[in-house]
Amino acid sequence: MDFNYSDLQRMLLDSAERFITEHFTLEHRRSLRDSANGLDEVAWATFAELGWLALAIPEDLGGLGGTQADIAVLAAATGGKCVSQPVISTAVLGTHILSGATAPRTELLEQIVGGAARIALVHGEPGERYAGAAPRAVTLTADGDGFAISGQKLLALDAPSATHLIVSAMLEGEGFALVLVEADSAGMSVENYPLLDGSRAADIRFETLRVHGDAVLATGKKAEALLMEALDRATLARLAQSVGSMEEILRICSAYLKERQQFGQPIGKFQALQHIMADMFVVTHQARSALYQALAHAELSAAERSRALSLAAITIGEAGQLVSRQGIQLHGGYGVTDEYEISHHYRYLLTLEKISGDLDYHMSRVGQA
Amino acid sequence: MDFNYSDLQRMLLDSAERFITEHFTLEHRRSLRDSANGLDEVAWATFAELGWLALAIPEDLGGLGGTQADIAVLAAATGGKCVSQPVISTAVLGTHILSGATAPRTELLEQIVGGAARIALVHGEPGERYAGAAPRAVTLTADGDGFAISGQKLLALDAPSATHLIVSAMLEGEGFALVLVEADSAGMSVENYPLLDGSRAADIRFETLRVHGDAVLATGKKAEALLMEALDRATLARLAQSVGSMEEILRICSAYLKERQQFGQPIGKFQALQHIMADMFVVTHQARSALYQALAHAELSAAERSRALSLAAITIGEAGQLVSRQGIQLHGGYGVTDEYEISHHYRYLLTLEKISGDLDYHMSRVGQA
Amino acid sequence: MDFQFDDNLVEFRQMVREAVKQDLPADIREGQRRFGGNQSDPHDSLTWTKILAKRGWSVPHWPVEYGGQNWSPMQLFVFQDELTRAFAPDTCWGGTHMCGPVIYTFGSEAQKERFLPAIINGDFYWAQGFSEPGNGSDLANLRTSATRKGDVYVVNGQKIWTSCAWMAEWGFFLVRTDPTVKPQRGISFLLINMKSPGITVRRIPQINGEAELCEVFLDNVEVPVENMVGEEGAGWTYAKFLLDHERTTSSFIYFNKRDLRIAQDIAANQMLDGVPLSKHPRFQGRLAQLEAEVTALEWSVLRVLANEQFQYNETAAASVLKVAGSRLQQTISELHLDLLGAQSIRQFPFEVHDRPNSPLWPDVTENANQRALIQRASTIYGGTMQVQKNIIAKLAFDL
Amino acid sequence: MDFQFDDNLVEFRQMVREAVKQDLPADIREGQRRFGGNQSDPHDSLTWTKILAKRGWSVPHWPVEYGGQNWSPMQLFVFQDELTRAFAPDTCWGGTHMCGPVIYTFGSEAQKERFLPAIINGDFYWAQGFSEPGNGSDLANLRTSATRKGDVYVVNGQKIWTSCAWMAEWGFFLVRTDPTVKPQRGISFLLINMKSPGITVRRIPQINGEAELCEVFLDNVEVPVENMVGEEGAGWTYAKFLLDHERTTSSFIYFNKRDLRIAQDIAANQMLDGVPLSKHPRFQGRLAQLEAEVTALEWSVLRVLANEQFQYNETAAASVLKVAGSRLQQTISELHLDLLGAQSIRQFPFEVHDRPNSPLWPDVTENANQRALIQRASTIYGGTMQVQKNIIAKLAFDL
Repeated sequence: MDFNYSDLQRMLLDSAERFITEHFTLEHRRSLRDSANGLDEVAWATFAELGWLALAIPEDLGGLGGTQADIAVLAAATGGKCVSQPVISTAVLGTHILSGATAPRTELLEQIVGGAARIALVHGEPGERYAGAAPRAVTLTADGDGFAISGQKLLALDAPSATHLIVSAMLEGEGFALVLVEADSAGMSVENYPLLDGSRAADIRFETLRVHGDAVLATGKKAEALLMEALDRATLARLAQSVGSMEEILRICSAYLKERQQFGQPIGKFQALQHIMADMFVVTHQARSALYQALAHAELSAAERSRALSLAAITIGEAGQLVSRQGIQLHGGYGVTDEYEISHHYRYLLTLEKISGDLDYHMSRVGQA
Repeated sequence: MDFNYSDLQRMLLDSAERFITEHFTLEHRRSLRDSANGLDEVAWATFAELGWLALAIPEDLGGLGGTQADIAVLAAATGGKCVSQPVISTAVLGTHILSGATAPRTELLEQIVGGAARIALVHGEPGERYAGAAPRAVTLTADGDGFAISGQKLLALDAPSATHLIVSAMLEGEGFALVLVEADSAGMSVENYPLLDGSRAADIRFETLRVHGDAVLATGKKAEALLMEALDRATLARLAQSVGSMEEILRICSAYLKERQQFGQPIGKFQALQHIMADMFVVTHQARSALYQALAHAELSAAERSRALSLAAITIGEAGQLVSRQGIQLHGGYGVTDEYEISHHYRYLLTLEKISGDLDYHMSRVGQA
Repeated sequence: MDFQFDDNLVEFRQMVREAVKQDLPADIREGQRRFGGNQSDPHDSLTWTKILAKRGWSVPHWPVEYGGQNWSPMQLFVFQDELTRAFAPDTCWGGTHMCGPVIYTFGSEAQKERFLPAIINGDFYWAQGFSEPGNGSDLANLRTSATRKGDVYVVNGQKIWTSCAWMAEWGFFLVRTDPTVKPQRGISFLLINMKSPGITVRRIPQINGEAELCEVFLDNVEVPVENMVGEEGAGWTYAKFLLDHERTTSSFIYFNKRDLRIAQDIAANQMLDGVPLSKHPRFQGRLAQLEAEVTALEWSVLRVLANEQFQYNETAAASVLKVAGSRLQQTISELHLDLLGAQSIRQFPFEVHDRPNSPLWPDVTENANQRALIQRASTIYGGTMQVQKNIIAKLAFDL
Repeated sequence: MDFQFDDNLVEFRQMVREAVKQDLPADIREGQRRFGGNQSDPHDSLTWTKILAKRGWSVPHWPVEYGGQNWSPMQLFVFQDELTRAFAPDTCWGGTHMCGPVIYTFGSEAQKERFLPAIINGDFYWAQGFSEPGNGSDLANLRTSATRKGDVYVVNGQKIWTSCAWMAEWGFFLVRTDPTVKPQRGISFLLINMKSPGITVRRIPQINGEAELCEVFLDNVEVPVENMVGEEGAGWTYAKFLLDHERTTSSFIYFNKRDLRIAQDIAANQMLDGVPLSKHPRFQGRLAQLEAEVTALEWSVLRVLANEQFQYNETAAASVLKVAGSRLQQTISELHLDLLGAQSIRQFPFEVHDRPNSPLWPDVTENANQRALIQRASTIYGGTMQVQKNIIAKLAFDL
């Protein structure tokens, strides 16, 4: 057992931190809000250059074959600066499904590696809380030599900047299918919108969009297992982002407590605030431990993997709430302005938590297993 | 609306506090542990003398016709010194059932007023968590000109010192009945034991105990409603005891913080401990407000009464946990000895909470209504 | 002890409810319901004040001689409770609850004549200029100066967290008129026209997209001496008077009650496995807990209103309301988000008229996170949670 | 990074499990399971130490030359985890984990020969005489004095919270040998025979009925100079060495794991409306939350054992274990009580042999509240929660 970074991880982390710190300044992130789809083209090209988009792809499919720990290291670094670019949708979730498809999509994977393609999963549906495996209302029906997709999807994360969509649908006889669709296909109406952290999502209505037969990536149990595994991997990476964000909050807040003066001394001299920092430290440390625990189970059976992940999600979700709430409290009035980092971390952690399934959802997953 | 004590209440309270403070010293309470049934004969005689045992009985049945607020005032005073004498079982729960019985038991009520009789409710059964209205395993069956009771009861509070027991049982045709039994009757086996606060309870096995027909106090819906009302009244009085205990904890702890020195100053100078005291103050204040809210609804319909009571029980239960736990924490090592008041309040509040139905039980009652 | 509301209060509540039903314009009500106080058109507040004024109800808590209603504290409680319940906007609190009472208590006749009617009729917004950068909860450190030059004070300095400054016509400011005496003694209470030359206002973008709070820069602003309220150097006393004036406001009780009701509504409508969340024990439990807290808080407020003789210091009891009430504001809005799940994190445009209309997004989703985000401030402004606890420790326990 | 246990650990665990199964007497195991550490016969601990010693396992964490096993930190972790899991009693921690390491590190050859074998074989209990009334967490204020007179030190003073003093044969004490130097410098580490004339021990009745902790009064107790460990005046250093020695102990990880398992068992057996509590969402949720915390804590411990290079100060990381671990001890035992409902508040006699045998009271009820009550101390001893937070604020953030 070794909790120290490998040389590769150290390298990844150094380049990541250097680039992210330089590039993703508060001002820059605020300016991205005005972009059409939230995508930072310059950053995306750099992600490709630094190999991040290839990291999760198996070596035999042209990737770097990185482990989930490698991904977590990188994700934590992006979390430190509230990066809300569609990295996880593309480079974790998307690559996993494309690599694991009945016929792996090597060509598209290549485009991803090069920075030319971006993937979004289109899975959630109205009336669902946190999606399990099965879609209900969106169907895939045979139509000539291909299929037709129809129905309403909700909250497809990162769809606005994606070049390709992976759509889950009910397929008669198979129960379940994952289908690859080009994002500019005709036959769908899309409503794009931002989330609290600046990332984008879309509601998509398929009005009998037609696809070729080979657009189907996987069907039945295999598709379901592939999707669940991809979702768990994405959640794990988001938990790492949360941990990175919390650790940065510790840095921001402890610096603020030393710098900000009130009643004639730095406010960090007040024991009540010291103890708040100590509480934040304890849960952040525990959150990283929880992340490691989930990583330790990440390659085991689906049941073991998911349960371990949900345990981590509970710890990290609660920690994120405490750390970001108290982080604002320590900042006083400045904490609730858009002009200080801390409010951005608050929104970032809140968004990550609610995307990844809230405490209630994860408690149920643990309780049922 | 008036939250100040009436003259009667002021009088009640003054005499109560004087007697209780003088009599129920820590040493005296600890010595009561060695008594056979936990009963303090001297105190009981004084309760009778001061009119406490007559307070809840309607005037037309020879009592003082006090309100539930009057009872709460008194109960809070007893809570301040962790009094665990069987006052509520007898003078609140018992008198209410005896007064409301199909034929009110004036003679027995007179004995109660005089201090000669004490009542215990025998209702809970094994395998139940918090008893609703209906017993399940204990039955009342016609037997000649009377009835026979049989079955097992659990955790009958204050039974060890009671002269009379009120037993709930299933009665064919009526569904439900309350029966009065003399505590020294043959035909039952009793196991007495102490609870954490020094009060006593008993498990009672009825081995076809025979009673006269007129031992039945009430049957059917009437019995059920009478029992539920009596239980709610007892719970309300216990909530008042809890509030009294918490308020005393505030006094004890704030005095301790000023007196105890560490690192060269009173520990009350540490902001972290000041804030703990402030938290305790806030929830204690809210607890008293919750008590008033329950009192405001105490004479309304059963549904309104019970729901309001459960809301209060949630607030007071949570407050009691915070106040008693932090009360110990503020005392450091001395907090967990049997020699300081604070550990007695801890056990007292824990016992009251668990007797009155825990948070989960009251959440369910609120949620279902 | 008597825990029953007076009989007349039931009728009174009914009377207010009817009146509000008649008077409150549907579009204002709907804006408030869907988007909460700050997001809907800010002028709704002044419009509504004028409507209330027609019944003489815009400042019912003032003395009758100045336009008040001589209602009992309990009636005022019921009145505000009904208004909030009906999703009526607040009046401009700076005028009706802060500066107004200071003016009628300490102001000159000329000031009363000039300003009170305007407040009663909601003619314009008032800005509150107390806080300064770097002194947060520490008013004694106030640095904005007002130097007398003939008939005017020349004011220089900077204020922060000045609510509504960008749309206010007048403001009430604490300024230092005498730097030589004890810090609390040299402070005065000045009414300043916000259109005066030398005033610059910068709106501060907030965590939830709004920009209601401002920085105000005062650069040689000339203020006529007749705009000083009461005596020079007594500003600290007036500020304390003003802050003590509304002992129960900081409980947010009306909002807590309303927000709890909203949570109950969401829970009844959001489904999980075909069952409403209100029937799922974990959410049911949280709802019960919050209802218990809100109910206790309401009774804590009633205790203050009914003048209970507290065992402990009264200011400490008022701090209880602030501590419990502000925390509740946060926990209830957190529950809103949890009930909405992933649908709680869409960012809607802050301005109402920019909002899309999507049937997939129930209107409660439009406001939930903006409310929840800004609630982080409720344990900060008006004395942080930590300051409140310091107060309690000192006043209740002499620690 | 590598998050997998070494393969050999799985075998090692199996090996330990088998051995404990063979060696642990059923009555000792049963006493521990039903009544926990302190309620069962205290001599079980010494008996069990002797049994472990036969395998050379009573002090596996010591250096091999003094009787240790040369196991890796992970092996020691697994070993202790298995022992606790199997309800084996602890060895006398005062000997095996506190005083023993100080003796073999700083003691004379004579002391090593005299005391180490006795510790290894569990010949008797050791009392820890550090705390004094009135100085709680503040060792620099130590007042018990040891004055050299010829071949003896004459010791006077009073100790408190001295665990096991009533049944200990020896104790290790911090005493002030030089009142003239800086407070930390004048302290020495003295081994004292508890049967010495002048020692009076008073057992302190505790909240849960036990009386394991004691006050020790020392009245002109003569202690041979050869019983001083190491150098005069270095006691403060040795005490710090001893307290730092076991960085992960204060996490109570083994107990937290076991207590969580007990909670899961209770929840599976207690019924409500015909369904086990483990299936009732509120209790299910609390169990999931506690399991999440215990699991995270276990990995926090593993991080320390595997020598992670922490971003923050290491002592602060150790304080995390204490803060989280001690709070967990409390919350898990609170859950035990909540799961048992009203059946959690019966007071059973503290001594096992006095206990009645009632089929209506499952054996888990016999111990639950005694454990829960004494757990209130877990955030107090060994540096209170507040002291731990002070440490973190200082060492992690330099506040």
